[in-house]
Amino acid sequence: MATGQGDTETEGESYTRRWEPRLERMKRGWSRYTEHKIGVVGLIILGIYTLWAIAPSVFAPHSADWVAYLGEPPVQSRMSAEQVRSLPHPPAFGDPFFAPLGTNANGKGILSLVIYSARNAMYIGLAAGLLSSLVGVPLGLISGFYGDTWIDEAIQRFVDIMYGLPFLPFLIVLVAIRGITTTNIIIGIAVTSWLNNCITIRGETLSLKERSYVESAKVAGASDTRIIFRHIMPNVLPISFVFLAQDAAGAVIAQASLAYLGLADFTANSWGIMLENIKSQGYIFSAWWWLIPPGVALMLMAASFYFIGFSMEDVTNPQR
Amino acid sequence: MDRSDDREPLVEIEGLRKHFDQSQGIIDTVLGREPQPVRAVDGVSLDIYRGDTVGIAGESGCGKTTLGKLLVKLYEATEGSIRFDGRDITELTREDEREFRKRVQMIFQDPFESLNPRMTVYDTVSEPLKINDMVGGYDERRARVKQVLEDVGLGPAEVYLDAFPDELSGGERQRVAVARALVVDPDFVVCDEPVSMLDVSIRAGVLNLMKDLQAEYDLTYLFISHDLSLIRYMCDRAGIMYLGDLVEQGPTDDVIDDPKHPYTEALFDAVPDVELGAERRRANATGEVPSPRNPPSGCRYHPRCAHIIPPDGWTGSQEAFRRAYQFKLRLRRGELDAEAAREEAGEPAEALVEQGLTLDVPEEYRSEAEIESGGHRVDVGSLDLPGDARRALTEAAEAVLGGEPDAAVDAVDDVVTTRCETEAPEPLPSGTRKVACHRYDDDRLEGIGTDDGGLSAATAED
Amino acid sequence: MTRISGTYLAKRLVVSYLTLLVIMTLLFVLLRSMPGSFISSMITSGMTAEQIEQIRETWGLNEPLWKQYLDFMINYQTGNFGRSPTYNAPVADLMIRRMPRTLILFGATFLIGFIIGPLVGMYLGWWRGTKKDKSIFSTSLLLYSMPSFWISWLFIWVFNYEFNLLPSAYMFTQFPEFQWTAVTVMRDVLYHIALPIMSLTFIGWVGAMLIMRPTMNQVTDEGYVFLARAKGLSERTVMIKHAARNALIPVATGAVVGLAFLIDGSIIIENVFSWPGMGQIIVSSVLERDFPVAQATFFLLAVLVVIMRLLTDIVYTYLDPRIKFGESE
Amino acid sequence: MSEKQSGSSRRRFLQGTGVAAVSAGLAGCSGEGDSETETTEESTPTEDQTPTEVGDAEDIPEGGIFNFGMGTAPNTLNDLASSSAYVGVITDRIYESGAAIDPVNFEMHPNVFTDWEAEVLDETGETDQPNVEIGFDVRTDGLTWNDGTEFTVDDVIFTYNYLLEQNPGGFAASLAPIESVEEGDDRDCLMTLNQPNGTFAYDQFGLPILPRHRWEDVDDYQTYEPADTDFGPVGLGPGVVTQYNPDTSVEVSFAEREGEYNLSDLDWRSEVPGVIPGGPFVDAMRIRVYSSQSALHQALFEGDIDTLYENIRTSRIQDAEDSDRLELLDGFDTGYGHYSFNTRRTPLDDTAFRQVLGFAYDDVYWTEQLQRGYAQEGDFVMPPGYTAVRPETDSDQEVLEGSATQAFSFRQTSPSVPDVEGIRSFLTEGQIITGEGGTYVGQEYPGSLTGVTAGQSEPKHDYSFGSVESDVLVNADEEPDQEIRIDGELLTDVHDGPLTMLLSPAQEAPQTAQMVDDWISSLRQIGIPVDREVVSFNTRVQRAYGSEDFDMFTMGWVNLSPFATNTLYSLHHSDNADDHSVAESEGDDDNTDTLLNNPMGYGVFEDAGADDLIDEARTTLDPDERNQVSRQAVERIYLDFATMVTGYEVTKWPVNSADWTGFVENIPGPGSTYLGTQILQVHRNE
Repeated sequence: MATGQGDTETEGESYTRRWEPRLERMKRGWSRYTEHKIGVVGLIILGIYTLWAIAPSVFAPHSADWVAYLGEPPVQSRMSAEQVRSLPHPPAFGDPFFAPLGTNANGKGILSLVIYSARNAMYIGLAAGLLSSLVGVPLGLISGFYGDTWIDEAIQRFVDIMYGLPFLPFLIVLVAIRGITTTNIIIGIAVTSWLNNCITIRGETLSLKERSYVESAKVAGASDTRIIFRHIMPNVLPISFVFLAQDAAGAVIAQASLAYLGLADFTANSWGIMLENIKSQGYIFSAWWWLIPPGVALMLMAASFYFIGFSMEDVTNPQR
Repeated sequence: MDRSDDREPLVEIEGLRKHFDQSQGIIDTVLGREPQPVRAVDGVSLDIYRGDTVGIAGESGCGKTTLGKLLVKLYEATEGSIRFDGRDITELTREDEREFRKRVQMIFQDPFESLNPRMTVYDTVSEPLKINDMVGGYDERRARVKQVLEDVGLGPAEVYLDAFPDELSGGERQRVAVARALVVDPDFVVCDEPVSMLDVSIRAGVLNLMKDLQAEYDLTYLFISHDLSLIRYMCDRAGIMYLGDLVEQGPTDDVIDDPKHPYTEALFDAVPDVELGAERRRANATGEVPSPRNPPSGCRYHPRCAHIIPPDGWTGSQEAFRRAYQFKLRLRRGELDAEAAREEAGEPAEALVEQGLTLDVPEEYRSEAEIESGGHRVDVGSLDLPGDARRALTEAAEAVLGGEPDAAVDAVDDVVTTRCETEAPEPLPSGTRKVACHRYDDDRLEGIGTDDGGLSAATAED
Repeated sequence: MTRISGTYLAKRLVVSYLTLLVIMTLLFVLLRSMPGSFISSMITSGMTAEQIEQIRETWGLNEPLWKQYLDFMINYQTGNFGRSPTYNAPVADLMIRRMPRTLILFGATFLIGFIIGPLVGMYLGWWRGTKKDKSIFSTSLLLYSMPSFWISWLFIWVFNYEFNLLPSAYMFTQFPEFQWTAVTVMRDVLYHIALPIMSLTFIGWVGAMLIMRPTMNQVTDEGYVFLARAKGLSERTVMIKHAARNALIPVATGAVVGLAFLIDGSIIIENVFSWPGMGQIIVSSVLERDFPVAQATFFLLAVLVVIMRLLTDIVYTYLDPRIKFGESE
Repeated sequence: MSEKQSGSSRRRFLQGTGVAAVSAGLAGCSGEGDSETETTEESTPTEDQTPTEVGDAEDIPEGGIFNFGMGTAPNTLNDLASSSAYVGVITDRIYESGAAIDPVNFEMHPNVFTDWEAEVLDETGETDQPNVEIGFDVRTDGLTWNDGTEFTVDDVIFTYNYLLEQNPGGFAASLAPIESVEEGDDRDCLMTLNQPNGTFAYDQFGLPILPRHRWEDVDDYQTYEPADTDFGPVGLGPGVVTQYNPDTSVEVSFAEREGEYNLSDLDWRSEVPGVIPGGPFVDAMRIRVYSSQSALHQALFEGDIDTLYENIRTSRIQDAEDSDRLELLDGFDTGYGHYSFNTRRTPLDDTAFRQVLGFAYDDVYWTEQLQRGYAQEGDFVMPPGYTAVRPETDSDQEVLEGSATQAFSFRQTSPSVPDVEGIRSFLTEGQIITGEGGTYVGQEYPGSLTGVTAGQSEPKHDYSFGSVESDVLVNADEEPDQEIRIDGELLTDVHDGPLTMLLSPAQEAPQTAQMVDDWISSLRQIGIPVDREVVSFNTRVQRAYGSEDFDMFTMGWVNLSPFATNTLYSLHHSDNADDHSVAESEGDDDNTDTLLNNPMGYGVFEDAGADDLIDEARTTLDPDERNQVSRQAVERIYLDFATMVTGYEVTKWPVNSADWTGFVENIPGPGSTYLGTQILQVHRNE
């Protein structure tokens, strides 16, 4: 009808024109995000961890199998009794070996272990966060969309019940039933942490579905699916990303707590296990170079998730 | 009347009811508790003719928005029927429903809420086209959207197409909302307070636009508003809603210039600017709107009504009856303050009667004694209260003071009765309109009653 | 001002009770799905089949599972928690002994956390976006990210190992030589509880702050705050008297979340500080498959959570008269 | 070895949390101090039957409170119902038994019973063994219950009959042979056993004597809680429980004991080197319970406690040595750590294959690196401290050091690198260490010490090596170049999946986990598909001892009998193994979920077992002869290699030597098994 104005455009142009505004919008969102310094800091930290996780060998001074005095495997010799007794060794810079954060009681370099453990923490954090979002968001959406029906009631009662099961002990039981592997820990964390997602998403959905744009879509004949996916979901997703970030942080800390209680896969390189080792081997008060780095690494990873999460909340929340 | 004769009604509403169930928990179900629904729309009948603009007015909470949403099938009616273009919309086939969705649209009150913040103007406006598969390709659709945007005054459309709602002003948003409604070229549009959230300065623009579009798109409007001046400006016909029902409907000018139903009257009293220069008054109605969960019996307006009808044998004045009825209501609700009465000087029963006979109305309708006492007492002597009524009241007051509320109610029940309380009035034609009020029962049957000289507004002329 | 209606309360109580029943069922199923049984440590080489059967009978393991389940559900209705095989004592005694200790730790932490948290949250919410807010907020997030056992170690290191200022174990002096008076006992407990509480609250207050900050920020935009300001009241008065009161509501509901944090925290903290409460046994009872004890601890914690949820709802109504429960609008 | 089981007449679990950190440098070493001491006649008591006044005791300063720390709470004071070693710390101060063992020479001495005599009867009971009648006298003079009640012979008869009736799980093994206990004519009491038992003084006389006036009314011992009674547990011991907060602290007072206690004054005590008669000298022993090893050690170094249960953890040894206040006492293990193999499963049914598993175990890595020298290399199923039953006795070889004990030591090409080729050819050439001398994988073996040979003389299977095919090895970091074939088939086909090692979560034993890793790595390099499964202690107990559903698992034993026979019988005799071969065909009478102590199934099959030797040792009354047979059994078990002894702990027991003295050193389990001896003689420094 209105093409009479003579703007003949090619497929490609029309495609770019359709997407340009979205890109523009993302750019604006990004610039709003970058107003939050902690968000940027969080991204930078997470970025470093991501690099560590992808290519630890580039950043770590040694491999995770490196052993003080003996070097990289394959090792053809043994430590002398004296050498063994010098472990855990405080930071050393070339004499008798290079280990900037010292070693643990087995002669592994702390810095290398810290860097190699990033992958495990990233994996647990993101997987558990994603998984709990995957459970919590759809349930919250369904519960909210069918608010005040038996579906909603059933889901909410279920949430109530899950709230009654304390998180950490419940996790211990789950891990005890399913065995101590990283996967099971992730599943356990996800099973216990989707509740908050579900409740918040439900509340949000309840209020969104009363918005008149949803009603006007209904008037136009939109189906339930279209309303959920086109109208409610996009408005809920930002919050669920916030929750994903917070869940990821919670998962990283929960994994450490499990490790402290001896319920983590000890063969994995992980900060929690490093801390558990310093406890079980009894060097808490005598090897600060072993005690501090894994804790700080853990703290920074959890914090970076929180930083990103809360900055995103500010960005997605139009309040301010 | 003349218009309705030569045209088929586009929308026919008959006995429409919509009750919202309070959410029923498992426990309630188990215990078998009766739900007590909110009667949002309760027995509305209305015909809307093609090309008309019908206004629905009423206080907030009277059910007018629910009525609007029922008309566009956002809600399913509990009872009654809506026929659109001759078809009952509750029994549409899938195909018919599609057709219906194209022909009926709605414009919502709050433009800040009615546009999805994550969709561009283009996405929003084109959505009904997409859903209903109305226009072929992307380019065609885009052209259609542009045209409608320009029609609603958002030109050049290019500027707006890719904008997000939060980049637009309220007026622009509402124009987008209008465009979305019109993009499918509908026949019937429900406008739910379309300008109430807009700045006064831009209201006129939007309203005029809607008027223009009515002609251009050949639209029929249902215009919902609490603002009577808007109704008057926009609508050919108007309906007044009270507690889920239409109490009066007819040509706008007639309804506004000559309100027949006491509620309409009170409503217009409440609006100072209906007639510029007219004396500003407040509604002569007592109390507040009752809960739609438990509406009064009979005429729903009767507890507040200034023209409540005395029983046949009533020898006193209508005002005296109105006050006596208030006494009875207070008695039933247990609102009579025996303590306060005891503290008053004089006979406590007397004081209680005086207290019970007060009217909770704006100052200009109060008696002198009431004004003096700050609304706590009336001078019983100055009231034209029949003797038996007076005795019954005193007896009741004594019973209350004696701690026997049931006996008190019994004492007045027989004396202070009214048809308004027991019989629900039917909306009966009265001149150019339909009015649901017992005062016009007689009017239709045997002419206007003679005993209602107490009416403050102009009486019905035919 | 509507208060909670009786029927609403009754309804909530019934729902809470049903919820507990389901939780118990879930508990039973979960615990019994764990491999192994406490009986392992009781059966020894050379025991005859009858002896083993007898042990099973003593501990009720010879019954079919559904019977065990029924017994469990019914016994709990009458407050009979059974007998612990590992402690060789009625579980109820164990709980009565340990529950108060945990509640002291809970209570103190809760109190401190929910005083500091909302106060800081109030301050940050009020001054949202300022430098102060940003630095304090990001610092508190850092604290929030610390594993509780790790921060406990750091505290023990500093306050006990290095400077020997505070004890790192027990709730009070074992074998005390001082006179047992209310004052000395109180002082002794305070002395011992200092480090555990420091460790828990160091992280714990952030939770309450996180809830308070945004709501506080929200109420600053509300009309009544504007009005109060317009009246010429001082910032402080407006902040505390007008804004904070209303912002407290979500904090009250957030208390349930805080409780969850406390339960997790206390498990860790009790283990670190030899605090003889529930947190210590909940882990060991699961690991040792001491079902009666595990069931009871889980159950009591669940009761605590359910009661807290109920209480917060009630507090909610009192804080905000606009909210009515079980009342039609 | 974080978790251990005790193999003595009482089975006691050290609960999961207790780190049994191995300790003590090899310096000052094992068995040397008293290795010449032979285990002497213990069935007949030494002459002295009456307490004597000990002159020394008068010079010993009395009084003071000895503070003791533990990392696990004693959950009950019911000695019968509990199998916890931590309960024993308290109840062993309360209860006494008929005979006592001295920790230096491992002789049995009179205690509550003054003397005894055993006679083998002609008649046989239900078993085919001849019955034995033991007459013994009871010390009633100068001994009262700790609540002041008079002690009578009747209490003893009551005790045995009560125990026989109730049959508490922990005592089942010792009670099983007892036919009856009744009043005697010549002797105070007569005990009838249904079979000869050379070590009855240790086994049957080791049961606690219970006061009739307390236990008479206890219908079910399992639910009785002495802590709930007004006095607490009543026994013949020197202590009374005066404060009991099981979660945090317990006080056992010696000063407040009612009535007389004279068992520490017995003459034999003054004749045992290092043992001081006349105790206890302290007023009380106060026990504090900590929730973690860190807290426990922290308390030790802060001076809150004078010593702790069992051992100091390795990481604090240096701190203890640097401390002016603390002294580390040397001691020995009373058990051993082991990896055990399920001989019911192919290829673990073949001795040759099992021996290869030993070749891959890097002992030096374990003792020197992971345990920092505070562990000894393992070989026999008797710890080095129990010299009388070690095969080295009566030979020229030093304990632990001789080459005959090195038959299965780690075979390496260079330090810590397994000799893959050598080990592979051991298998492919069909070699097996039978007890004959020879060179095996490049290492000399002089032949067995006692002359026994392994049950198998040649391998059961034909081994070869081919391309790597099983998933475990294909994906292994070790990247082996070849994989083993058993009778031409892949191990994963023969065995239905790779061999699986069960081990505990590394929470308190990271070293064990590391060692298993290293071992598995070596095996994979050889081409043997092995995997690992982490399961909790309880699960492992159930899987291994209950249902025998395992390939290999790791655990440890403590508190083994120094007289070997009982231990050998319960841990390595086929009587204590489920025979799963029967399960498939006839009923499962022989297969129970009972926790039998021989999960390996050792002795169930003809080609690996020491049943005959163990049976012989058990019924041999002559101690010398018995020990000799025991030594043979021990070496046979070694050669058959159903269980691989991975090491013994070197115990370093920390004590506050600034304030206290009088401890015995160089005994097994100075801070655990023989803690009683220490408590009886600890006293203040001058």
